[in-house]
Amino acid sequence: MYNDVIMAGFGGQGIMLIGNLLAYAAIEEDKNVTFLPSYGVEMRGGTANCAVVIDEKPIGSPIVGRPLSLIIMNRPSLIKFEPRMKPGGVVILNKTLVSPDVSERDDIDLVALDLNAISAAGAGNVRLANMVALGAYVEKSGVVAVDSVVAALKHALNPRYHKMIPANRKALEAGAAAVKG
Amino acid sequence: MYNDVIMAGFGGQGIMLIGNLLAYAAIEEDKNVTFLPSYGVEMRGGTANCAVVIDEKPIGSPIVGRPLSLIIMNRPSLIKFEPRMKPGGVVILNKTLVSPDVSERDDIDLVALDLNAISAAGAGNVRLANMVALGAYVEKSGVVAVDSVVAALKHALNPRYHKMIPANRKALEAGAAAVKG
Amino acid sequence: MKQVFKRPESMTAKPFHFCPGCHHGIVHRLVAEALDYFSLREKTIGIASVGCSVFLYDYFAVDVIEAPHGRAAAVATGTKRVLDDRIVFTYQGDGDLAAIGTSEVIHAANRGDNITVIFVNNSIYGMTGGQMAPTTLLGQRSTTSPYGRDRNRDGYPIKMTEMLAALEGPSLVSRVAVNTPGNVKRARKVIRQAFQMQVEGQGFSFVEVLSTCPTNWGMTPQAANNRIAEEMIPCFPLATLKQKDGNDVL
Amino acid sequence: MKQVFKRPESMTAKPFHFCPGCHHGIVHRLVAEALDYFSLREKTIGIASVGCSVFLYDYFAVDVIEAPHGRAAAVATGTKRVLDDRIVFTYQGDGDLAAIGTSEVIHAANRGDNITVIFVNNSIYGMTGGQMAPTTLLGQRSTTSPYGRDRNRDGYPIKMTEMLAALEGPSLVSRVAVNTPGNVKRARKVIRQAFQMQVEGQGFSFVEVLSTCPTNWGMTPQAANNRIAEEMIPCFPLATLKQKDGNDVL
Amino acid sequence: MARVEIEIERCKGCALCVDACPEQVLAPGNEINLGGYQYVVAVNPDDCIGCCRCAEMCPDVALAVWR
Amino acid sequence: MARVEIEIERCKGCALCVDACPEQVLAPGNEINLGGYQYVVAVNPDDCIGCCRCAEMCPDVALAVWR
Amino acid sequence: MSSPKKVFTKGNEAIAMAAINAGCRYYFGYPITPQNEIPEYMAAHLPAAGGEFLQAESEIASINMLIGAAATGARVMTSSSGPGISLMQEGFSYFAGNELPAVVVNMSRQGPGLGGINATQGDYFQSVKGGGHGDYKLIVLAPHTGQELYDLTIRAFEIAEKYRILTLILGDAILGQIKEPIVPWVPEKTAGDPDRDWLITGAQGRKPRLIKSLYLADGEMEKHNWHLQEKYARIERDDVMFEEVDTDDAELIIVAFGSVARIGKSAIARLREAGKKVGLLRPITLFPFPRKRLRELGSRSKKFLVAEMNTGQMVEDVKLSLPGDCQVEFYGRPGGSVPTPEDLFAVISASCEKIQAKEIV
Amino acid sequence: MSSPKKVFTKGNEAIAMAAINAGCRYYFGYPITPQNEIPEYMAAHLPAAGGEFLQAESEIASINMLIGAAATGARVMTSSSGPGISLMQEGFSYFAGNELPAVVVNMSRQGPGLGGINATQGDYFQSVKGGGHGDYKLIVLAPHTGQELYDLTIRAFEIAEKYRILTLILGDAILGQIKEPIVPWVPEKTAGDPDRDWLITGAQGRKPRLIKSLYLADGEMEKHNWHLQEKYARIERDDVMFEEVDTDDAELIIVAFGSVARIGKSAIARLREAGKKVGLLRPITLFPFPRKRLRELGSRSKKFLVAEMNTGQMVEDVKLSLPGDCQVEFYGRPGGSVPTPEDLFAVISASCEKIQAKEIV
Ligand SMILES: Cc1ncc(C[n+]2csc(CCOP(=O)(O)OP(=O)(O)O)c2C)c(N)n1
Ligand SMILES: Cc1ncc(C[n+]2csc(CCOP(=O)(O)OP(=O)(O)O)c2C)c(N)n1
Ligand code: SF4
Ligand code: SF4
Ligand code: SF4
Ligand code: SF4
Ligand code: SF4
Ligand code: SF4
Ligand SMILES: [Mg+2]
Ligand SMILES: [Mg+2]
Repeated sequence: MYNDVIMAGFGGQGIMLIGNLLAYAAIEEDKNVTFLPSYGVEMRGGTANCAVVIDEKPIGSPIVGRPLSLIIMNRPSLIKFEPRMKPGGVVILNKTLVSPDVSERDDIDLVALDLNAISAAGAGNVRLANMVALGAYVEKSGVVAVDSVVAALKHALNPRYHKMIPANRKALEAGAAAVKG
Repeated sequence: MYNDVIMAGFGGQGIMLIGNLLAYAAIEEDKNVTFLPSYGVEMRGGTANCAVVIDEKPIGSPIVGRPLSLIIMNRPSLIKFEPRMKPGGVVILNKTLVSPDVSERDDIDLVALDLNAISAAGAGNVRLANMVALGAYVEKSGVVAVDSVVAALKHALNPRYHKMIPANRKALEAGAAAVKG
Repeated sequence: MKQVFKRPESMTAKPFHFCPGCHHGIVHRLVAEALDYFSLREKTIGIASVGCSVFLYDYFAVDVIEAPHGRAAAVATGTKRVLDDRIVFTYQGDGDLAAIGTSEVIHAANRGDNITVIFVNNSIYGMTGGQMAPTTLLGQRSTTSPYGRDRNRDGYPIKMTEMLAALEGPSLVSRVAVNTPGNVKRARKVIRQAFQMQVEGQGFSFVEVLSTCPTNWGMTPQAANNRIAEEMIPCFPLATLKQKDGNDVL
Repeated sequence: MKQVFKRPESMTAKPFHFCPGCHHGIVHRLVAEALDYFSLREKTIGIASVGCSVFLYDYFAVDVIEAPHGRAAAVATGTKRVLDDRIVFTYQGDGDLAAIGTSEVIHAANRGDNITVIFVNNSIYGMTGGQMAPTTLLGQRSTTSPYGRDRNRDGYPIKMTEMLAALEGPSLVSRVAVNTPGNVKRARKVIRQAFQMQVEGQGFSFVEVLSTCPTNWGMTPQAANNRIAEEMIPCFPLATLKQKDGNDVL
Repeated sequence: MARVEIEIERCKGCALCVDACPEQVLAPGNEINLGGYQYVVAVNPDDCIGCCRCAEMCPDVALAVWR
Repeated sequence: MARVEIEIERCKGCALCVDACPEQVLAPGNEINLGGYQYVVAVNPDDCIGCCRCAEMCPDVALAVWR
Repeated sequence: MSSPKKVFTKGNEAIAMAAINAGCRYYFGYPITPQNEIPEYMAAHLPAAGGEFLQAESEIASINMLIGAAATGARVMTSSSGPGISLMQEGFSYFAGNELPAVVVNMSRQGPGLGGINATQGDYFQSVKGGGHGDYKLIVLAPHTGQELYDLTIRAFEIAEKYRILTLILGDAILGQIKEPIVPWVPEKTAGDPDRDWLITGAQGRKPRLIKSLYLADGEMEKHNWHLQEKYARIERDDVMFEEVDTDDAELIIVAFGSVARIGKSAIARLREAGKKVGLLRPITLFPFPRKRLRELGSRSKKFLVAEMNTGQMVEDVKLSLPGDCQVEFYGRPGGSVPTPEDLFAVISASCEKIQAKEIV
Repeated sequence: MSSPKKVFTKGNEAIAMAAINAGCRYYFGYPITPQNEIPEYMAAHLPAAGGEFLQAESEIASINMLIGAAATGARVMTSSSGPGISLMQEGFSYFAGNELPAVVVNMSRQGPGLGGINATQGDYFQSVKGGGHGDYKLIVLAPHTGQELYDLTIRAFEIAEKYRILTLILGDAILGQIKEPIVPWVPEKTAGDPDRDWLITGAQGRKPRLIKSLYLADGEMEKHNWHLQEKYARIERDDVMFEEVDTDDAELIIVAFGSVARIGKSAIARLREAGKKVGLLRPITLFPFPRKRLRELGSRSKKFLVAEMNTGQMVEDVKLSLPGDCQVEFYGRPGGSVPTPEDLFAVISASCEKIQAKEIV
């Protein structure tokens, strides 16, 4: 089934990493996928975003005009992307940095999570908020299995950080757990 | 009446000067005229040529594909331009350097003159062969009056050489005389 | 108490877009201070180059022309030839000035064009993401010299200051750094001199400023700052290599 | 009797198109002699530039690539990087090398590209009919400096040899002249050295040859020849400014 | 009698000022500003001697000094 | 026992060789070659010492020397 | 062929990878966004492949180094974008005059001027009409997916060599920056024939050779020009590439290339679901342009919509190709504003409405 | 206006003279044949006019000096040919993005590559389609006589200023080198309005100003592009120039510009004498192209012959302009081979024969 998501936040919040990871997870499941990062001057000034499209069929547009889902890690990103969402879409919101009150849409499914706290609690490390967010999104959307994401970690992570795979896995699972209930 | 001429020879034989002079003479007579020199790399390797078109009506093409007349100062120029001539055209040929035997056309009017000798005799100066040739051409073709050419000398010659005007005049007249008989 | 340090008036209030710890900000400030010092703001025209400093116009309260990559010196020449009573300066990175713009700066210098060139050498292409510059140090890794700059393949860090000093045209050719408060003070003085030369009509003035790029060097701001003293200055010695005195002026 | 002077074998029989007395012909011959000396003809690739020497290929019995105006050094770099066991040389005028091609020659030199550059400085644009070159002398008239080169407007005769000598890349940087039989002999030696450097893999070698352009100087061949000693050499001193010895080779 | 002032929204937390200060007046803070940067704070404001070393080194013109 | 030979069609009459010859062997001629140039001639061929100074200076490689 | 394993690859890297697998061993280039991953990949991987990556001091140096290297017969490449490609126009013209083969990638950015780096197609004219001086053509390939970037890069080297021509791969920031799974492969021939009779290698045991574009004798340059035109005519006859989607019964045919065509495919799929008879012609070679195929299509379908990320460039070639009685509409988004599938859906729907309205009348 | 005295002047000098009389006081340029008389004249005469001639170190420096000078509002100019114009393409694109006025002369030479310097029209595409990156236009003027070189140079300065656009004068070696009598004149306004609100002069007593072409905010660059297009549309509406000869009853209309049109006039005069109904449309502005007028002519005359000194460039714009039922033939001579009046007479006659043959059938 067709699915798309835009992920956005500050540079340094690991946006590109979880975008890539999701793409690798789709490949694990033999799905088609495109990953389109923001680039160049857009990257200066500290913001970053990417669009991931997953489908069983060949992918037409890798550009996502009206996203089905968002992972939002900071305030400017919510302001920029929320208005473009399709009605009924899912937003995973980093409540640690952005108050849900900033949201202006009532026709979407806003999932506000204290990502830092969940990360600290679930993975023993406050810096895996991005993985928590991805875990939550994957669980909520069902676009791929959380296990596929975990299996994809070894492709998406630089071998230097493979020793961090267990912690990442825990963060992903903590994110999934946070939206399961 | 429409008239055109191509003048050609070695660099240094004063081709451009007589081309210009003829043009100024046409202006003296209030005719339209275009002067188109060869240029650039063509000039290296020592050859030079120009085309002059004179008409009472506005001049269309300044390019002369099939010349009505030629002033030919050296051998390569005869070989290059003679074949393009219109039948019946006039060629003033510098016999001092080119034997008339080089000519291959019998449908043209070949006027072979020992320009250096005429120049020496008429103007007391072997270096005015170009003026002799122009005088001969003007007389023969009637395109402008020889007097107009003489009058134009002050425009065409650098003021530094104005003291040479009398000698040039003599050379022009000697050329005209040579074809008059 | 009196305010002893504040933002220069030739500078706007807009915060810089530069990365944390990037020396571009210090150099911007020093140039603005020099304009303030001689009260030049209202008669100055800045020529922005393409590189991380492309947004010059956001930060300087002066008229600005954005030059194509590498061509700032030629653009400055064009402007100055028409408006010879205005102050014209370029602000260029090492990719901009020492690679694609080599010819333009050398000929502006050789003509002795009465402009001021501020050359920010951070030994890397900052804006485009960390490629090798002509000033990249031997052995330095960059995205296009992933195994380190190799002198057999890539040649040597190019010394623009030394080369320009070999010409007769320039009035001032100097290299400074801004890695310590002391060096900042010295740089301030030289940059001020550079503009003074132009005000006095002495011709082309050129200041190379050794600068950091923590982002593309892959270093913390402090480590990057330390690298200036440890690696950059040994390769690019600080010195004023050429300075005309008043007598040289026609 | 034995023939003690004849046309070098690296040269074709075709007569030059140069104007009477033009030094280009002498320089052509010296380059051909150097190729003969090291038996390089069959492994040499010449890069022709745009200027009066554009017809290089008519006179040298070697493979030739015609470069766009000013870009001979870059073309040579491309060729040499692929065929590093061949001998690659460029032959460029002062408009070609010191104006439009400034950047290309400087960066080839700075990279230490293992090529030989013959730079014929006749202080004028010959082929295009006598316009001012960057090397035109102060006060010299040309079709684009009809009142004489003015240092305030046009700057100074540019000294490529001095500038290149300020770089670390080159192995040989020298300026010679061919205005007397003695100078021709010295020039022969330096040009030979330049090719030797390349044969030995020592990197970039550069020879500037002061040269006449009787046609565009508006002088007889003899007067032009005399001008070399009287005006050109005083401005562009003959010297080898840089020469690596074998120990510098890696 | 000297004082340093930090313009919080200009500060990028690079800490070049921290290293430059001879009196350890400044230190990295814990708060994040709107740009997402952990800005610097004056931990020993009263020790400031107004030498401006911090401001000279600040790439973001985030510091003002009174003396 | 030396000899200089002039390749007439290469000579452009620049006379640089004339100035270079220590023995006044060469001089501008009166004839014109196919290129239109007044080529140089050996007026004192027997004085040639084979020093090659003429040939070194000839921009048109029009001279050959035997010794 | 290597194994058909998929690798998740950025578009720019797909090009670089394909180039190396096609036998390209020399790369000369100057950084510019959004194509820096090409030189960066080359810098990292060419040494191990026995080749050489050289960062030039400028785009002008790059294209001229390419001339020097191409003349030896080696497979060589450079890449750039917008302003950098403009600076290469003199070099492109020399490549054409010299008849040298090489591959150049233009991951275009917005113009005019410094512009920005979002995806755009404003360089169509420059690419196909010749931005340099004189009458000449490049072969211009316009991929639309990561896999096609890979495949066409290999094709680019082959066709450049076949015709001694400069082949341009025209992409944009989307294609350069997108990551998707691709299947790399290695072509059979990864080097040109070493015996080609024009290679500059040093005149050992043979007559000297010459690469030049200066022709001065009377009529010589005209002859050279007609010789080039004859070559271009052969290319137009033999090497046109295009893709068609649902054109068989289409009442409206969209003509689009590159990223717009890809986005258009999404829109068309949805329009077909909604029962609209729309199809797509996607030129893969912009020169040679699929003129013949368009003429054929135009004898049946009478309505065409050209969609480009510019203010209307390829639309001229479409009009020149179609029979006089076809209607051609244009939808353009210049300056880096990328049309979304929704945008295209709306625009195409509007065109369809008009057709139906006309049919009812 | 000065007195209508005729001066016998070389084409290139006519341009330079007109430029100075139009108020141009700054010239930056680099030598190249066949246009060197322009810089040479400027070098000789600008100082006395209180201006400055500067020989740049390259064409790239020239066009960028022009940017710096044009930004001050001064009337400025450069000139070059073929390869030099190609090198300016990045600069042209910046001029368009920056919206700066200036005049550039291209006395074109043959391409591709180094080519030669005989007259040619191979740079039509480069001039009118935009050889640089991005969507932009120059105004392109195509004079055909010495007097027109003079007149259009003055026009070029005025129209460049009117639209803040770069205006290109496209000539060739014939036009540059020809000498003929012309009547010089001085226009009324020889300087731009010093109060234009974009001039870069130093921010004295006003807000700082900025000349740039970088637009990064979402949609800003698209807006800028449409703004430029809107300007180009105004130019197409208001500033088309062309000349017609004997088109009223023409069964065959020749379309030609510059030197070819002039040579064509000779041929047409002779054809009319021979009773052939032929006419000439000569576009004077190549952009804006006389599209509307061609469409009108095409509703009556059905046969057109486009003659160019290239392999077929303007012919595309002619086809795009004419109604679908017109027949368009092409006669081309690339690479510096100039058609003589006799050549054109023959070609046009042959076309006429075909028309008559058809009529008889
Ligand atoms: C003609 C052209 N080529 C390349 C670029 C891409 N480009 C933009 S900035 C830059 C180099 C930046 O490096 P530098 O000049 O050192 O400035 P920094 O960012 O390091 O301050 C390059 C190559 C361009 N904009 N235009
Ligand atoms: C891009 C470009 N610009 C300009 C020219 C015209 N041009 C040809 S040769 C030349 C300069 C010749 O002078 P120089 O290099 O000194 O050589 P010389 O003829 O004096 O030996 C110029 C400007 C050109 N061919 N290409
Ligand atoms: S990339 Fe480097 S040079 Fe650019 S702003 Fe960041 S630190 Fe400074
Ligand atoms: S123009 Fe000058 S440089 Fe050229 S061949 Fe003649 S004398 Fe030599
Ligand atoms: S002014 Fe001096 S003492 Fe005060 S904070 Fe700054 S560096 Fe420290
Ligand atoms: S130097 Fe400036 S930007 Fe850096 S931490 Fe200190 S105040 Fe903040
Ligand atoms: S070889 Fe010597 S002596 Fe003989 S002609 Fe030549 S210069 Fe004179
Ligand atoms: S130097 Fe050579 S070309 Fe000149 S006159 Fe002597 S032989 Fe002839
Ligand atoms: Mg830098
Ligand atoms: Mg020269």
